[in-house]
Amino acid sequence: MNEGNSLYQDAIKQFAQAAHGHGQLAAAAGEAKLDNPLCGDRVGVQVAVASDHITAIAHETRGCLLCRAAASVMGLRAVGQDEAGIEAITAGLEGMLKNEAPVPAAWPELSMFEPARAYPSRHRCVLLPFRALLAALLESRRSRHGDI
Amino acid sequence: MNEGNSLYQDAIKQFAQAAHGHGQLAAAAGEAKLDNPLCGDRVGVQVAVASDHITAIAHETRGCLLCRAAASVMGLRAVGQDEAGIEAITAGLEGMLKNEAPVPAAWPELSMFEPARAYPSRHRCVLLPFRALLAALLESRRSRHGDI
Amino acid sequence: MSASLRDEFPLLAAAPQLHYLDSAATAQIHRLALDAVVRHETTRRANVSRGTYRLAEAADLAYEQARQTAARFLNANSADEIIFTSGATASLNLVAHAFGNTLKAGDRVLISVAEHHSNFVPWQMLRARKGIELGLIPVTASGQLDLARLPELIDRKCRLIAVTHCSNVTGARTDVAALVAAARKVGAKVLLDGAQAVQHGPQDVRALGIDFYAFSGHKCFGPGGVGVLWGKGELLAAMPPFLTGGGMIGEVTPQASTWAAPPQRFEAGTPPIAQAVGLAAALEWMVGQSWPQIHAREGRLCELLIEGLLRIPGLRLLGPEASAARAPIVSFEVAGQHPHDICQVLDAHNLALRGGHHCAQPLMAALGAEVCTRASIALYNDEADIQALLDGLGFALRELA
Amino acid sequence: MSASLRDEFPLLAAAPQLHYLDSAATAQIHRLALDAVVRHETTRRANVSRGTYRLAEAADLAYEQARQTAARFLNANSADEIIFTSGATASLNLVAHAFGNTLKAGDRVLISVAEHHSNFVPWQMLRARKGIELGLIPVTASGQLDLARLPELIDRKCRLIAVTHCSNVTGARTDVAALVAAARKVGAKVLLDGAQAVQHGPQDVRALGIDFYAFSGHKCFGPGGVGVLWGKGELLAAMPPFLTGGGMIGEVTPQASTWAAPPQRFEAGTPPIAQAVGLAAALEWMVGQSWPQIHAREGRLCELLIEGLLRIPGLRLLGPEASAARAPIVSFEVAGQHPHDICQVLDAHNLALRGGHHCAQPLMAALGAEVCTRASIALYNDEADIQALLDGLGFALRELA
Ligand SMILES: Cc1ncc(COP(=O)(O)O)c(C=O)c1O
Ligand SMILES: Cc1ncc(COP(=O)(O)O)c(C=O)c1O
Repeated sequence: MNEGNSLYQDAIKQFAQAAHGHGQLAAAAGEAKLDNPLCGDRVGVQVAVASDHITAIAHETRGCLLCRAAASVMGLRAVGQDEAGIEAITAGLEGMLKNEAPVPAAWPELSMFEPARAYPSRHRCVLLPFRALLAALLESRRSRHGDI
Repeated sequence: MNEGNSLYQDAIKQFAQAAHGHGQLAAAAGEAKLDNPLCGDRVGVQVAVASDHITAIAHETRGCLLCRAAASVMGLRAVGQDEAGIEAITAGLEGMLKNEAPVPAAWPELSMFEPARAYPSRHRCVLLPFRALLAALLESRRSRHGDI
Repeated sequence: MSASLRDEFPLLAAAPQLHYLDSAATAQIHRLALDAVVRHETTRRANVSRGTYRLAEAADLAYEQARQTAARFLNANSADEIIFTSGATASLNLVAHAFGNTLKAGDRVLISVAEHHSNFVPWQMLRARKGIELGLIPVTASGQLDLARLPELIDRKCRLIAVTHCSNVTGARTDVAALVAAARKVGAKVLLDGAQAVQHGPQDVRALGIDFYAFSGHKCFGPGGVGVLWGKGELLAAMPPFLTGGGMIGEVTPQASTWAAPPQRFEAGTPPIAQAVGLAAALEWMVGQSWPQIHAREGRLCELLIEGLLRIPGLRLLGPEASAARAPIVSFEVAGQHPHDICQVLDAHNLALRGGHHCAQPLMAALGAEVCTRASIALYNDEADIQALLDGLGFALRELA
Repeated sequence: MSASLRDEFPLLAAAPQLHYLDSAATAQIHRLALDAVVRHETTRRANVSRGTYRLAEAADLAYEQARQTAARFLNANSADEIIFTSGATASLNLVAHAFGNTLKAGDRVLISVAEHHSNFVPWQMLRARKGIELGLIPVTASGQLDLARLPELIDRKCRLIAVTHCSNVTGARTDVAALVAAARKVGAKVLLDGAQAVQHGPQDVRALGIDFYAFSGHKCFGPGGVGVLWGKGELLAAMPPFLTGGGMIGEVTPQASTWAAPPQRFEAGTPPIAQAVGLAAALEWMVGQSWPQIHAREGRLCELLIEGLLRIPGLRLLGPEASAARAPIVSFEVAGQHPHDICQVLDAHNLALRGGHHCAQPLMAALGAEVCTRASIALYNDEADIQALLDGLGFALRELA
């Protein structure tokens, strides 16, 4: 009956607490804010980019533990990735949550979200920071190339 | 099973056929058109009035047998009545249809509509000419007194 | 097949003597649709999109699966193109307001004389609100849209053609391919009012090549109180909301509000959840039926009826005589007899038919009729229903003479 | 009483372990309401107001009786003042459009900061459409409408005050008498959004002295997909239609259309017939209950809950502390804990509660909260539910710490 226990693993609480990457960049190549209109959660992401790769990331996240933990993993891991890499991670994470796909091998700490598979309404909490990052990367690409 | 039989008595068909009062007046003190928006039936009534009593009536009725028979009874009987009298007849007819009240004694031929009690959707067919007449009388009173 | 199909509809199963020939007004509900409503209300009832507890998740899942089922029924590109409304009328009003608000004075919307009031009056209202021009495609003597007149009616100012997929009075089917071709030439969008088409099988909006499709649940064996608007994703994305309130917003501040993405943008307030789930059960059942067989059968009954009617002296058939050109909806006038009286006597013979203008006054006027009697045939009807109607008409005309 | 009342709600009867504390989002359906829907669909299903056969007459009668029942539930003057809609949001949009279209630029509508988005955004849209002024009654620190501020907000340009009967977040009840008195002085009309009030008993719109009342069936133990708008007869008679289509017209010609009288004028298309009949069964049942007893009981549970909550460190109660000033809806924040996480753990303890902004972002902002957790109490709840919630919160806060 107490399925809630496994969802809130210590790893999630610790990542949320650590809030890796929390804050603002002095100069950002792209930034985006995304919110979940149904709960009012909101993630703002800024990225600096060089040669198509993320060189710095910062985020301001208002949300539940799952959202904050996901943002923290992103803050820790995103630097060095390009847009295709982040797309692959996001798709991998979504597949893990929705289709029982395995944990994306590149970012093993995402395994802490495996118990969230059972709670479809929470998937968007976990995915929100990644979607905000993708939006920020799109924005940075747009401003660099003047197109999509 | 064949309840329809009793509804379409010969009297109804004969009155509908006779169409007493069908036509137009040369000069009317009041007139009104009413329709049943759901079926497109329509009754137009004209009245001439002297000393608050109907001195002439004409109607143009487009509708089902019940509506035409009711208009025909009205065309035969309305002359000589005042507004209160028509109101009483209309209320009596409505009571007869909806509340099992007795046939209005003043107009005994309305008894031919007794079988329509069982068919609520048809009550408005029977009542439509009377309601149009009341509207015409109201109009005539308005134009005589410049008020309601 | 007839007996067994009929048995799947609880009302008909419980009334074996009833000849129900008014499915164009409301089709009877399929057992599975009713069961789905009851199951939802007794095991998964919660508000959608807002709760995280298991009951709410189950409600959410059921509701979103209903969206997917509706998308499959219409062969839509994506479930995000499916908006649940309260019915076809609400779907049509939604387009007339939300798409309508993207139009400007002088833009042209083309409808037809054959429209149900629900696809007629909303465009008159838009004309009054926005100063658009409203064009009317006339009908031929047999009630078919007179597409030969399209060239003079359509030009570059034409932004939308909104017409019925088939008439609720004559059953006449619209030549969608010709219409879409003409629309594409001038860049106009095409809306089909599918209210009458859906009870005759799943539709393929992509093959039709159209932009909007509207229908009601109660006319395709589902519950009342629910309908669908399908719209192409990019069109929906460009439209402002119509009804506003909970569930369709991004952010609300005293100054201004922002909107959620479609389909939520167009679903203000708590939607008809159990009804959508029930509708999905009906649509799912329909998708599983063998439609070539059903169509053959509906067509045969329609021909049988038309043949019988044409033998009645003084009877005038409205609409095409060839049953291939029409859905199995058959309306007629009898000289000197009012449809209400005819229907009343038919009722005494356990025949349920409707008489009146069928919410299509402009079409009635064009056909030179005030009112008519309509028999509409659905997949649960059989030859006994048709024979009973022909016999009943004989009785009625003798009784009313 | 509790056990037996709970047994009348099929979902709750089948889930004895469930602590359902989300009735403000959707109340559970009463057995009689569900039975009435099923009975209607299986014995009387037909379209209304258009057919003369017995089935159609039975459907018509049931639908019009539902209107009478709704009129009794609200103590309306006449059943003709009852409009069936698809829900409270649709009812509120109807007024914002139909009554709203009788307003002109510079007229003033007064709403409050405490409104649900469904009674907030439609007025913002009206402001954008018509150039009306939109005034906002602020709230006090405890979430009550700050009626002391009325004098500066209301003047002769004020045509309508449209506010909630009680808040869906704080439960705070509106002082209707004071509002109506102020409105009457300047000739403004008063609309109450009764969405949250109706599950706590029948209402008396005449005693309230108001002009419009809106609510949803799914929040008062009825089916989804149906709602009610009550309006004073003479006001409705003076309003143009909103949605248009079948059933609401007088005559349609290509040039123009005329309208039926209310209530039909405002019921375009096939209404939610079985849903209205189901709603009527719920309302009828409510009218037969002993409300002083139910209110005493709901109030006691509400106090018990508030007492328990106030003992939790770091917990902030939103809304009035005195339970007499509120409907039994209790929202709170816990420092450092997000409502979604709290609700998730509570769910594991079979507690159904909702966290979020509850479609009331302006109110949340005014109360200095982003999101909160809400427990709402209905007549089927009991002390075990409250105790389970207090225990569950203890578990949750330990688990999430
Ligand atoms: C062709 C057509 N369009 C629209 C409608 C309106 O459907 P509803 O009344 O379910 O909204 C109908 C049904 O009466 C119809 O036949
Ligand atoms: C105060 C209030 N008003 C309006 C609504 C809208 O009701 P519905 O979503 O049923 O249209 C709600 C329900 O969420 C509410 O709580």
